[in-house]
Amino acid sequence: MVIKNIIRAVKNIYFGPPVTRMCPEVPTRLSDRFRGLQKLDKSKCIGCGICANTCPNNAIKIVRARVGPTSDKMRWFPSIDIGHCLFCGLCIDQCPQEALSNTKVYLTGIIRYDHCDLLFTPDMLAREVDINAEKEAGKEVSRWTPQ
Amino acid sequence: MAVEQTDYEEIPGVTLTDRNVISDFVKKTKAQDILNWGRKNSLWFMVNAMGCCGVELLSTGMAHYDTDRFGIIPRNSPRHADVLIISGYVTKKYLPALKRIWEQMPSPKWVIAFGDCAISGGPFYESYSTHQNVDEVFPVDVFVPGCPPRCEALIQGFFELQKKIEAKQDRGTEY
Amino acid sequence: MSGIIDISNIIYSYIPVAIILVVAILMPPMTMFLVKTLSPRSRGVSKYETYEAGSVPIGDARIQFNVEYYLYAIAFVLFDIEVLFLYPWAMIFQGHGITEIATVEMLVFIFVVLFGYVYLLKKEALKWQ
Amino acid sequence: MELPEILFNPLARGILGLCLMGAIFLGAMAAVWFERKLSADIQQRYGPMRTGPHGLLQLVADAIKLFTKEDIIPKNADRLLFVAAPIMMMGSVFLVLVALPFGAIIINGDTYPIAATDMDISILYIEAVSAISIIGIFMVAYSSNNKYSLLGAFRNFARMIGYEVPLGISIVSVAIMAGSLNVVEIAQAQSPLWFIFKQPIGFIVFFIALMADMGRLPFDQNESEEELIAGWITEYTGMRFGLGFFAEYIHLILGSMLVVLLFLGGWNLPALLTSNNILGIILPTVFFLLKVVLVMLFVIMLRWSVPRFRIDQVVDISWKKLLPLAILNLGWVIALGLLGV
Amino acid sequence: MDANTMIDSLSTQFPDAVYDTKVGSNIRIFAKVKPESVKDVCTYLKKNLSFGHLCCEFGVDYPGRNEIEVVYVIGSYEHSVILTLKAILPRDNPEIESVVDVYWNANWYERETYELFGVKYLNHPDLKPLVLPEDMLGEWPLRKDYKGFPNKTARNLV
Amino acid sequence: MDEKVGPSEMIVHLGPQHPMMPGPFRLNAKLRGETVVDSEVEMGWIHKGIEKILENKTYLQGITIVDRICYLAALTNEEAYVGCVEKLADIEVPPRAQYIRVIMEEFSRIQSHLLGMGEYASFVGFVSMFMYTIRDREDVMTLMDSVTGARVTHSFLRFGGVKDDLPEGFKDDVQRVFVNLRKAIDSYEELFSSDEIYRSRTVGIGVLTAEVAKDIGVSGPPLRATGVAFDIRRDEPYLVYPDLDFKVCVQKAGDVYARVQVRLDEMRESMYIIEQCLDQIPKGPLFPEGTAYGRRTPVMRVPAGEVFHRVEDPRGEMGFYMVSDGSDKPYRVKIRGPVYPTLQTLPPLLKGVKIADIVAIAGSMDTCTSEVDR
Repeated sequence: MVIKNIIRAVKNIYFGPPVTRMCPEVPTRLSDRFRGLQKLDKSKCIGCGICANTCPNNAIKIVRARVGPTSDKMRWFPSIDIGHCLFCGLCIDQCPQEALSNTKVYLTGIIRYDHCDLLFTPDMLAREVDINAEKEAGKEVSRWTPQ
Repeated sequence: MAVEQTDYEEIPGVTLTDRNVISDFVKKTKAQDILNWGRKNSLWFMVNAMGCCGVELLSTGMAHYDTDRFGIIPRNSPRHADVLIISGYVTKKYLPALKRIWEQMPSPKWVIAFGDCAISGGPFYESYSTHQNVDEVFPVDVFVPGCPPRCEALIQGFFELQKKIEAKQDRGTEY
Repeated sequence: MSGIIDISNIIYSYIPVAIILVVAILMPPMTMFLVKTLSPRSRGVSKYETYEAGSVPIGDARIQFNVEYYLYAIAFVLFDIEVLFLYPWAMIFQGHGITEIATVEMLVFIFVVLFGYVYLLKKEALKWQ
Repeated sequence: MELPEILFNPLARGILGLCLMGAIFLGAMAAVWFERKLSADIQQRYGPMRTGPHGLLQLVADAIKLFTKEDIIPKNADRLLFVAAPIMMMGSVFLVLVALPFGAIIINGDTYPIAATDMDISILYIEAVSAISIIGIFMVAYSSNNKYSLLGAFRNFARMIGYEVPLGISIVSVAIMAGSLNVVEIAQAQSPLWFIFKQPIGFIVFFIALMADMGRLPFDQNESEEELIAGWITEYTGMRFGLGFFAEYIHLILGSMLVVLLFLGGWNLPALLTSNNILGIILPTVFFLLKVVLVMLFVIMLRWSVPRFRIDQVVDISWKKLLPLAILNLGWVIALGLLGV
Repeated sequence: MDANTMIDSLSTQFPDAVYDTKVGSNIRIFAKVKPESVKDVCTYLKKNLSFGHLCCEFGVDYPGRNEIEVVYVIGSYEHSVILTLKAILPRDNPEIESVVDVYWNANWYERETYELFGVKYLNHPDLKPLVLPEDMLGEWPLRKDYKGFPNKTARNLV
Repeated sequence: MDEKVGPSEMIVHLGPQHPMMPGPFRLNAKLRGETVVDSEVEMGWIHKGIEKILENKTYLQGITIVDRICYLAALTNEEAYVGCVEKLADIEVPPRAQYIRVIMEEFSRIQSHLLGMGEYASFVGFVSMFMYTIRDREDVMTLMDSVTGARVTHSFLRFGGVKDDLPEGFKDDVQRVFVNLRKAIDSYEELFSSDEIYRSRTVGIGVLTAEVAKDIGVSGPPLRATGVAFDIRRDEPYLVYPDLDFKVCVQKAGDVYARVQVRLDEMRESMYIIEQCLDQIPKGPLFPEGTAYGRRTPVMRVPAGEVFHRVEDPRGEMGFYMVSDGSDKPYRVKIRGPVYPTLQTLPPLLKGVKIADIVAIAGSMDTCTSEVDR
């Protein structure tokens, strides 16, 4: 009956507290296995290219980048096009050195106004360049891809 | 921008006011801030679930994420909508329909590319059937990567769009 | 006592109606004029075409109506007029000393109407197509 | 204490009517906000929160946005009708508003309703002008040359045709009982006992028919979003859509007021409460508006807690259930009249 | 009735049309059929062996052998045996009898095989493209020698 | 469908952008007044050529692609695909992995049914119901998220096992969610069976008879609602389903109401299965011991052969036909989706119904356009 439905609705007002997650302010509790933006450990990476080969979407390319933020030595590291990345975790599973790992970054760091900004260089993956600060600073940092 | 401007058809009795004195005045003064405040707080998006991301799009409007908090509500007709969310692969068959829908939306209007498929084609970027590089066809304002992105990411995408509108940097308006 | 306007002069009670009518008629065009001057315009090939869920519509929407609609509308008009006849009767039903006669008259009237109603029901003329 | 003479001037009443018009606009905005919040509560969400405290300014933002949206008139549309339709709808609701009292002031036992005008036959007038809005809806739909709109318009027509008759008969029953066609007098006639207790069947018939007239959820077939996109208003953009939308909500408020006036006793209070002049000025109106809000609450709750009928079921209910019930109620009222109750 | 008797019954009924029969396990049997008699075989399967459920129908392209196989995977609602029926067609002019009259849902499968492989179905009620736009007809994208694939026009930043 | 229209008839396109389904799909309906005279389904608006893409991916990469065939049943798609490869390469899955797979697939069935049911309720105008079912679905999604690490596209199964073990305290979480879910499902059932408006919209509408359904090749809940007890989990068991106790939910009527009722019952059955699994689940490795298969899957060369493997999807029979030529990529993969035939029932069912029933019937089929188009 219609009345029954109304009673249910009234019950919901009083006994059903809102279940909404207050998204932007209160960050959602993510599971430990959540697959967000990858993190690169430059000291472990040997530049073997297994991740690039295993990527189902060809989103990874091995490029030359500085070994550390202060060092001038260059080595081969993966760079990821987040606009292509499926976040499937295959590259992380297949990495023989466990140089790549999951993080829980999936919001402010990687939402962009421009498609070209979605390329994540090894420095950005290794968090040597702070993603948020880099974003505020402008395009120059983000486009910096040492080849 | 991406929509061809040359094919624009003049309808009798309709005058273009984009070079109007009044709108120029509005643009230059504080009035624009008020308008932008109204616009950014009532972004009605169009229901257009197109793939995996479409399911997350549905969930976003529901109780757990509740976009209504920001005044963002779904509308079915493009005539009432402000935001087109491309939430999936655009195939060669679907592109004309999507273009029609986009053109039939009244300005000011914005596009959010939600998910990898909309940004780059996602896992289907080399398919014989999908249309690549959607951002060359639609003036995309915000790219939300993920496959599919979580619902929070869409809300964050709307946030970024609001910031863009507030700063008068948005692309989809064609004032 | 509820008289706020002298009802005996019938014009008086319709002057506010006229004022509101003028405003109500003027308001939408004024609003739309303001909107026209303030709003931006977009460009698009199919902007002014009819919306049909993204498809190109086949044929015109202004089709010939079903004949059933007309039958239906006629039935409605008949009943509505019958209802209209009830209003003056309702006014004099009480307090004029003719309550019994009015009742009988009205019962006859309602019976006639009911007869037509049952006939329509039997004919299934009230079934929406 | 007497009211100043100027308030009885028809022109002054007209200006009062304009004020009421503004008030009803605010009321409609409040109603939309109220509906969004209430539906959110029912669905265990928050509803508008960010625009102003608890989203109170949400509707202002919406109005600003709609105001500066582009106005598109489709190529195949009938331009004249397309432009004229909002006038029809707005005109209809405002003409209804003229005759409806928004409350009353009781001074020294005399009742002065807060209304723009006072007519002998106001209930007949209300029924007549409120039907115009249906023509407005039909004009909207037919002019936009959209198939979804056309289907919505047909449904709207079918619904109107079905429900106008029971609505009329139940109003007649009320008129018989009150012995008047004046809304104010009908409201006054319920002084000791509300009509809902005297003719409960009549109330049910009237309420259902009015719900159908307002197009609220079990009966919102003309807009049914899932199959007809947005029904009759599919092609309307920006402020044109806004006008139609506002007209619907104003209709909702006016309908709730009509329910309160005809069946729920209007502003009538025990004489004890209104004997004081100050209380008499405030209380009846507050009481009346409170009842209106409660009726609206019920209507809105109903919308968010029931599914929608199919259009042929709606028509069936009207002709096969409501019409006999309405006639039964008429018989009941006549019987009461014969007994002199 | 188990898998062996089914396959025996089929090959005795159609000694000429059905060949290369094989029993994979007790729920999987395989057979090949001449293209011209596929409809008769299907009718027999449905009527007598209660193979009433066409799981799917599709093509496989073998450019090396210059053949296109049309594969019918036919199951049943009564028993759990699945028959894989294959018809081998020439690659340059693949034509086969439609089985829409026998299996209702073959309609879309055949339309799809037609637009993706170019297999022409005779006596099909409505043979037109199903999933691709009309102007892509004739490209036969699922054939192995399809030129438009992989499409490298997509912008990949890496 | 004939394009010619008679007097007072018109052709209306419902779609591709239409709230009727989560996915573009077009129904061309020829209407006479409100009544559907004839209708036709047009597909392919999101055809993405997965079958061709799979031919160009290695077996391992294919897992991520099959996830995206149907966004509501990603795990059962993976199961069908991985099962094919396991049959071809003759891999034995250890029992613990099998149990985890069953648990996750049943969760996937629950969330799919919850979404399907709620969406369907919103099609008959019951918007709040949609909110309630999605609210309960979010709890299930959180559970799945805690195991697989993603909400929709899981990439969870691997050849020979699963990627991760169940997390600590998973059983308690499941029990806590199930207490609420049981209550919620009971209240849905009560609501569906007691609401008169709802009943008048569903009982006797869109009746699909068993003969027609079998002829069209329907499977899953729409078929079981007609009284045919056809369930791959029982008829052609895979994983550990033979060891589990469950019944095939069947309704007789075959109308819209029965289809929703079947889904409600199936959710209860799924919960029962999950509880059994959690009780019975043995300790042990996640991957076959003594082989190279593991979380770091080796580059696989699958022996040549052909195999057809089918599983019970939330929507019916999901089958993969895989042809391997011995290389590291499949030679040809055919995906047999359950909705593909189900959608073909629409034109015959829709003849003579009202427009409002179109969405009710189409919604009750719980179709997934993405899977039809592939």
